Amino acid sequence: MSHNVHGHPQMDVQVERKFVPKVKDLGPDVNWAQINKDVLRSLEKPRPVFWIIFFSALALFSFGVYCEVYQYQNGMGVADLNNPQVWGLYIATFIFWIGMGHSGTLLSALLHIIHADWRKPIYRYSEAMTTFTLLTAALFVMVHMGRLWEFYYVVAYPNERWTWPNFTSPLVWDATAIGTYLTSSLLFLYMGMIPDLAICRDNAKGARRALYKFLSLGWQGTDRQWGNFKVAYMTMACFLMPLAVSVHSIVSTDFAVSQNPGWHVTSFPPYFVLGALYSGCSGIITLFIVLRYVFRFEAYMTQPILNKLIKMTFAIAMVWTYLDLIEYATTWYGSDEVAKADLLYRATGDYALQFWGMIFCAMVMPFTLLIRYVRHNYTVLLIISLILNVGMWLERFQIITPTFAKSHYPWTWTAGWWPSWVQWGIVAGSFGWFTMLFMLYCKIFPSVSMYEVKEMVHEQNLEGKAMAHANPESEQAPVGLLEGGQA
Amino acid sequence: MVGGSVGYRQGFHHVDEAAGGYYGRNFRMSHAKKIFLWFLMFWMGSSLVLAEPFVQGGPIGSQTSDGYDALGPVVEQPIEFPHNRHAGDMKINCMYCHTYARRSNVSGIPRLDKCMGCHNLIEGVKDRPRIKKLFEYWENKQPIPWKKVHDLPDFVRFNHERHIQRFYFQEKRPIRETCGYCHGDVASMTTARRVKALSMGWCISCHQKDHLEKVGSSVTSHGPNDCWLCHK
Amino acid sequence: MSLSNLIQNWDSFRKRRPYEDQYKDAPYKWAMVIDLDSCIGCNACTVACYAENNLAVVGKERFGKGQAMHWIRIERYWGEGEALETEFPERGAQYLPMLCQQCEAAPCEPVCPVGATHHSPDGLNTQVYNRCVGSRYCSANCPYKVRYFNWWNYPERAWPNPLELQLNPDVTVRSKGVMEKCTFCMQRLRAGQDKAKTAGRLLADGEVLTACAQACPTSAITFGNLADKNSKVARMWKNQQVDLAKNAQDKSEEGVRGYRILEDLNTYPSIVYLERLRNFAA
Amino acid sequence: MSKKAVTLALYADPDEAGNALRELRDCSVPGFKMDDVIIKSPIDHPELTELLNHRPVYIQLFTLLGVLLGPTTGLVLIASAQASFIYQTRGGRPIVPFPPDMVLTYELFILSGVLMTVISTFVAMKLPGNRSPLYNASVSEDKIGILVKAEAQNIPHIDEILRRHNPTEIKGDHSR
Amino acid sequence: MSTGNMDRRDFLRVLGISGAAATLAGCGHTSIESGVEEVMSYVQPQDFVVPGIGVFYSSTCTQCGSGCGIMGKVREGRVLKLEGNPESGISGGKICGLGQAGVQAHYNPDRLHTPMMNIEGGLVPISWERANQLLDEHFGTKSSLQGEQIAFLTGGVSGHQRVVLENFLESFGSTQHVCYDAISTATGRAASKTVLGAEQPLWNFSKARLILSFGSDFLGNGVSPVYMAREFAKFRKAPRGTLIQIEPRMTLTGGNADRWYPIKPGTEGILALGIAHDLLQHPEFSGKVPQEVLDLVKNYDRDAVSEVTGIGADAVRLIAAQLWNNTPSLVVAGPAVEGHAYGFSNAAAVQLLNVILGNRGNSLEGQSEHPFPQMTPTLGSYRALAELHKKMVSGNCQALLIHGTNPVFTSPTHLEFSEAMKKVPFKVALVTHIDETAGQCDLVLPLLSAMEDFGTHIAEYQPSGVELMLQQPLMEKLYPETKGFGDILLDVLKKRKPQEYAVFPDYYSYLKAAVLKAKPVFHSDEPDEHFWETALMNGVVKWEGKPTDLEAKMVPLEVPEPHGLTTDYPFYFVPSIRPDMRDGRHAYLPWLQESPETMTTVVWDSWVEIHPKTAAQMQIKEGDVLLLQSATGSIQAKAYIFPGIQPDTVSMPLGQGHTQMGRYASGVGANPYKILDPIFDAHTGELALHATRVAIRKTGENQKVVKDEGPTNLQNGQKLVATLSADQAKLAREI
Repeated sequence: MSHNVHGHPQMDVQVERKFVPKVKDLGPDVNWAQINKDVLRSLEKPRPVFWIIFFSALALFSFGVYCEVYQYQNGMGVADLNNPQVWGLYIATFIFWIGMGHSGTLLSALLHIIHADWRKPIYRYSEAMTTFTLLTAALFVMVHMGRLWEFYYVVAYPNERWTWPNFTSPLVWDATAIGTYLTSSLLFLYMGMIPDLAICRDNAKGARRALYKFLSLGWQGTDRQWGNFKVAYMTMACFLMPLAVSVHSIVSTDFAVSQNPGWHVTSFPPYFVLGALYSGCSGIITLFIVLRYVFRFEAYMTQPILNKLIKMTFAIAMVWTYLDLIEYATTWYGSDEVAKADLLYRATGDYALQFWGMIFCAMVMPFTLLIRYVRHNYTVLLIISLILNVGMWLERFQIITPTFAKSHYPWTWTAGWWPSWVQWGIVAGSFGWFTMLFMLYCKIFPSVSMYEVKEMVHEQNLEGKAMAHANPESEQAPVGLLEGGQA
Repeated sequence: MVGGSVGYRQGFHHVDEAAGGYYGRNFRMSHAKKIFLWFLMFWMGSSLVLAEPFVQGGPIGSQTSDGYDALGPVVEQPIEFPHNRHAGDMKINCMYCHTYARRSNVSGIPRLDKCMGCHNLIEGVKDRPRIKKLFEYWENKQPIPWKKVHDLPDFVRFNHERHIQRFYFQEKRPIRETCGYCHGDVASMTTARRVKALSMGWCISCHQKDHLEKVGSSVTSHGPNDCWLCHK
Repeated sequence: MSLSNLIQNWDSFRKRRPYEDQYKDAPYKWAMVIDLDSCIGCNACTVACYAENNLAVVGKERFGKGQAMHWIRIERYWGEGEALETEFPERGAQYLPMLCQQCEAAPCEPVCPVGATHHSPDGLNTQVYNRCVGSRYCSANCPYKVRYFNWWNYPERAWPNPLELQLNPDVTVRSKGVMEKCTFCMQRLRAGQDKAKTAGRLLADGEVLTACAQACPTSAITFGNLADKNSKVARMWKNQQVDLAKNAQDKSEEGVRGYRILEDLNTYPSIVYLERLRNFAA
Repeated sequence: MSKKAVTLALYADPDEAGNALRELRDCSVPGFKMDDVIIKSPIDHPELTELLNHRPVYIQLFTLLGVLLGPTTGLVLIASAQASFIYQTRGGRPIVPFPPDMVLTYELFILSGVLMTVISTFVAMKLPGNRSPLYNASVSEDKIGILVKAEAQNIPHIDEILRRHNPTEIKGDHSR
Repeated sequence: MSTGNMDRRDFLRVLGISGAAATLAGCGHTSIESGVEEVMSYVQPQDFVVPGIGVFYSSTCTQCGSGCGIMGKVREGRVLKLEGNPESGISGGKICGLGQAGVQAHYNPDRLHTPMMNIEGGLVPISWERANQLLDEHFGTKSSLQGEQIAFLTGGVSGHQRVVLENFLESFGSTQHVCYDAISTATGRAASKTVLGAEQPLWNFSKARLILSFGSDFLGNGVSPVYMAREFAKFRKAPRGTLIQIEPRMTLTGGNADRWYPIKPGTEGILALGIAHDLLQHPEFSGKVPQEVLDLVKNYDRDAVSEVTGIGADAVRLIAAQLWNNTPSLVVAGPAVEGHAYGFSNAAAVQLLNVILGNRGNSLEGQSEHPFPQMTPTLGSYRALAELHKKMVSGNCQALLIHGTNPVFTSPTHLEFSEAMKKVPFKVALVTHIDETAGQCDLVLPLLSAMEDFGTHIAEYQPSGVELMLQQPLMEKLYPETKGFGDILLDVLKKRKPQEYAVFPDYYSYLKAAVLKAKPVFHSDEPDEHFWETALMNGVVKWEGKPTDLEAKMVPLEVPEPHGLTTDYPFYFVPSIRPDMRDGRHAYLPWLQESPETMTTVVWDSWVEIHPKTAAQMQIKEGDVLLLQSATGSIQAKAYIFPGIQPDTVSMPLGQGHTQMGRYASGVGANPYKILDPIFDAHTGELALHATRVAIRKTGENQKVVKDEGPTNLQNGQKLVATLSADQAKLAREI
């Protein structure tokens, strides 16, 4: 059991870099002290615009809370749900939020396992995003429940009534999977943040210092701590990757194990996982641009990293598109007439606008990412990343509503069912809640991993040194470095 | 303890113990103790859930999880009926008054003329205040507004008939045991008080026991456990 | 104890239902036959169900939102295809009393997170109101859409005094947030079974009827015990060549008109419908 | 043999720190062992850690324990809960059906793995509350600290070795 | 009052036992604390009363006039549910939805619980002393009212209520028992009487092989729907009979037809004569048919008939052939046939088919003789109301008592009944809830509900012999201030004729004495008490009778064409009768409001049914609010696209549009009575319900039609209601 599993054999690097002067993810000679300074600056007292946005989000959230209280007191009827349309926006948005979380894990765990170092400056906030989207999604499970006050019936614990939850229910799998995922990603986020919390501790005063002191658990960066830390972090990453895949597969079983047309599809698990990664990646792009702008993280969130992120998003979008299309194809060429009718209904019925909206936003829009201008214009990119997510939300709406509207039983079909303001209010409130949490997070915790950026710089320096040693000319050619960014 | 069993880094301990507090505080709790504390907190938290403060049936203490030994509150009744006189001293069979128990879901309160049937003839106690009250109700032809002591939630059906038929008539158990299993030793009380939990787990704990299938047979089975047996 | 239970009864825990003769030794398996040729669509069953089972009247607005609470509903179809073939419905309307099919392999059962719905020993698909947390998954998964959710707190306003005096004390009044469904008038069955058990016998055929079957003026609904091979229902099932544990029936005889609705979804319903007849010569 | 005194040298350059370590390794201070050296650094420096004696990491053993025990006990618990559940949901499925139980077991496998990893890591890292007398905030910024424990009389010797490699600072706690 | 009755009352007392009163707590958080709920027991109950176990009491359903025997399930003093009484030959243990809702009429939150008096245009509660004082003033011994000055307006009444009522009138020397039914069958009865010799013959479904129904909804709202439905179910068993229904708007019965034909409203008689024309071609008839009939039928050949009725010539031939091949058959006519200016002729022409086909004595027989003619049900008619109206307007009517009918709501606008009511100085309503008519009365007396009162009933349609149906209280009265109908009248009678009535302390004792007096008629030699107890227990006393012979004759009657459509009023207007709402008297029962109307599945509303073709032509979509304009007036309702209607016809259900009938009825839908044109049957003078012509205008508004049906009413290829050809089924082999 080696303690330096992450180590780079330097000789390989030498050979590889000899003839291919590669665009570096970070600029040369980024000062370590500067990293601390830059990142810690983001924790300083916020500007007024922060509070404006924060309180808007709070207001939105409060409205959501109001809607939920209203619903709690009067019954689910205020949401205009009805007999076939039993789930509505709650479950649709629940899947949306769960999905959003997956890319944080992708960036932090999968890319960590495969030593894709460009993840380092951006994984921290994406992982935070994962945690908060999961918290938001968990809210929807509660909001959706008809008898919220009896939620503890779903929890498996020996009790006075001698009852257990029903382990065959996908909802119980969901609860377990989400619980596991939330626990694990929270621990993963926290674990990865401990060295940074120590930095914060060393630089903070007063109450904040007490907080960081408590949270950093006395981290000192000793060799043993680092050694164990690296192993543990890698081990957790190895757990998190299959976990993330399983979570959204399990969410997909909520639908795939049921009899309903449009849901009873074998390709649902991968389709859901890819959809989750897709919406998560575009969410990360959105936050990338926002954080980069707000905290002036140009030195760390560089164009080369963004380029990689966009490429990954595009690739995922394409796989997702493929899976979506084969889902339609299998339905279309299959013999399930009801499912076929349901598919037709999606494309031509009451929710055709949403369907084609989804096709446009989530299948067509990704192609704009191929345009260099789009990749380099942050405003446009921000808008596109938001559009992609709108598309993904519409996709979730598409899964739920038309299936209920036109299921097996013709008598209970619904025409033009539409959610009430309460549902919209709660959905809007969830965005407020997420924004609030994320903004608070950004002001309390470093949203860029300082120690890992340092590692990155360190390794770049090592590589540079090695290259300079082997091939002195290449030193002068950092082509495209920091384009559109730092300078 | 976990810390102890892991103890593979003795070398460091000394430094750390020698360290005092870098932050100026002397934090001397041992590692093992801390982990123990965490476990303690976890255990307390989970036992809190187990204690079910949320469950219907009132606060903890009004019923015990095993269903025994918590004498319920005294209930003000319109007439303080002395069960101890009737069932205790005079050894009247419970079903003499609670006559519906063997043929209906509810055991029922005895009809007023049942009381009168005897008390009309018992001259000696007619001047007692409780009996006077009884006569008052009778003369006004008013039913007595008794308060319910053994109350079940409205979504629960309990069938007295089946239990009485089974345990009293088939298995020939003494009546005080049969009724007292749920109602406690009413013969020692004046007005009845709840003794047993009457909670779901308490019901099930009995239905899970092995009972003889038929009287005299050696085949046993547990009581029925269909949800709809009790839930309506 | 649970572990020993697991080991002792492993075989029965691994048994997948329905299987042939699963009710052979069982005292009861409730089932129904509904003769669509007899059903005249008069709604007597519907109202009887409201009366027996404390169903809430939801009012116009909520009915319009699709929040009606009828456990049995009379569906009226004009045709079997996707369009009415003739200008007028020349062969009359097609009435279908639709209630919970009490499926043997009910899609609603495995998906309930808390097990509020499960399969009773006498073959009913139960719903325990107080266990329900209101995830509505069962309704989402029910192909017949015969589960009804309490979107509102009906006890508050559906029975203004003294209407509440009519409520059946044997049936819970459901409050907001729980799912409810046809129970085959479980309270009647329970009372009857208890009586029979005290008398040391089984329920006789026709001794207990559901409210709908009892009211039905044309006796289109036959209710009974399928486990009793001599009951009317069992004989009708056999006569119509419908087997509880099959998802595709072998119909060897001509003119047999029993079928189960959406049988191909492998739900194994406990209600057999008899095809409607029409004299096409007229 | 108790080692009461400690000294800490801070280096800006990892190479210099490496040289210092090498020299420490080769030095012949009586009673001094490489085990007494602790590196404190803002990032992991495997190339420096290599210079210390091999310090094994046992976390994955515990992870293994977790992934073995967690799912097995979980599966048994789930199956026995299903078996002794008062109401046994069927819906056409066996009472103890494998596919759903496998899903849950899988989640428990990961959960117990993660939890065991985290717990064992904290134990191994002696967190929380592992505080050392000689800590300098700059090791969380950009300096590499080499902390050496030694008997008080040997400290000057070690300091001298450390000082040879251009440390930015050396501080020690020689009082005890 | 006997002691037995005393016990009974005690038993009927509502008790708060085992959560009965607290059932509403529901499955949420209910109290299980000790000492919160009360549990009571009876003082002196009968031995069979066991708490927690329901006891069934027999009674009679009064929701419609069919006289079904019912049983009320009583527990802890509350009646919980009604079932059919198997002892009753009419209900045979079955019950319809309307009957089930009887408990809601009883527990209705809008029940009237005190006497009310009109003071300055509004009803205010008063005490019974005041009410009695008012009654005494007008109807007491000092009353100056006499003869025709006093009138009693009722719906259908039968049994001893009718006897008491008529004795009450008689004590004033009045015979003015006016019986009004908004859905009168008087025309049909008259036609039947003329042709078949009986107003309501017995229909032997069991003997018929084919039923040809001209707009008769005998399964939904005929003379005895539950009995007819039971018989119809037998008719549908092997050998399966065929039902052919011809009507402009598909009724519940039409929905069950093997073949349904839409016909232009009012031309049914012409079609019947056309069928007769076809039938009489058969050589068997030569020389057996009166020449007048042959002459009459001669002009109605297939093509001519087809042109007028809109039914194809082939269809006419086919129907005739079916009738010929399936004997005995049964031809019945319903309101759709009768409600025209020549409704009588229409109906008579239809009945003529029965005579031609020789159904008399086979599928048609006369009802048995009646031992109690004074107790037979009074059958309402519009003409009776019109005549009363004349008297009211002329000022001859000084006091009017109203019970069981609601003319202000159901009379057409042109009658101006509420204006006429203002001319009557003293109007008393005896009701259980305030409706539009009671709202205009001077004194409103709260009646016991049907679940609280004693009574006897005799149904109009007696399938075999005569059944005297007993009605008895199923629970103690909910409101102490309410009083029985019989008791109120008896109180007045006791004052007016003390020598005859003073012996009866209450209506119960009167009833008991009266029934016991009739004991010899039932050939019973049981002791009185036993006879009475048995009668109450069974809920019915049967008088064996035999079906009588019918004196049918072939009466030739000219059937003119109905007046056609004009450009101003281009649609026939057919008010449809809902089986549960009837003329609107049940609109205050929430179960019925929420019960989807079978053909359309619409709830809580009125609607206009339009054929899809017509709707497409006029670009009308479902939910478009339409203005229905007749020569008399206009109403608005939402459009409902309905394939089961003749394309030139629009239809609207009766019974909704109440303004004053409690929370469940008020403000729901619109009242089609108010646009009916003043067209009357030429022979009987009855209002022609189906003769109005209307124009439709879109108001531009569109509202959601609240219905159970979804966006489709087709099965979309799923096997939901499969249909099999009748000749393929092996019904005889079935169980």
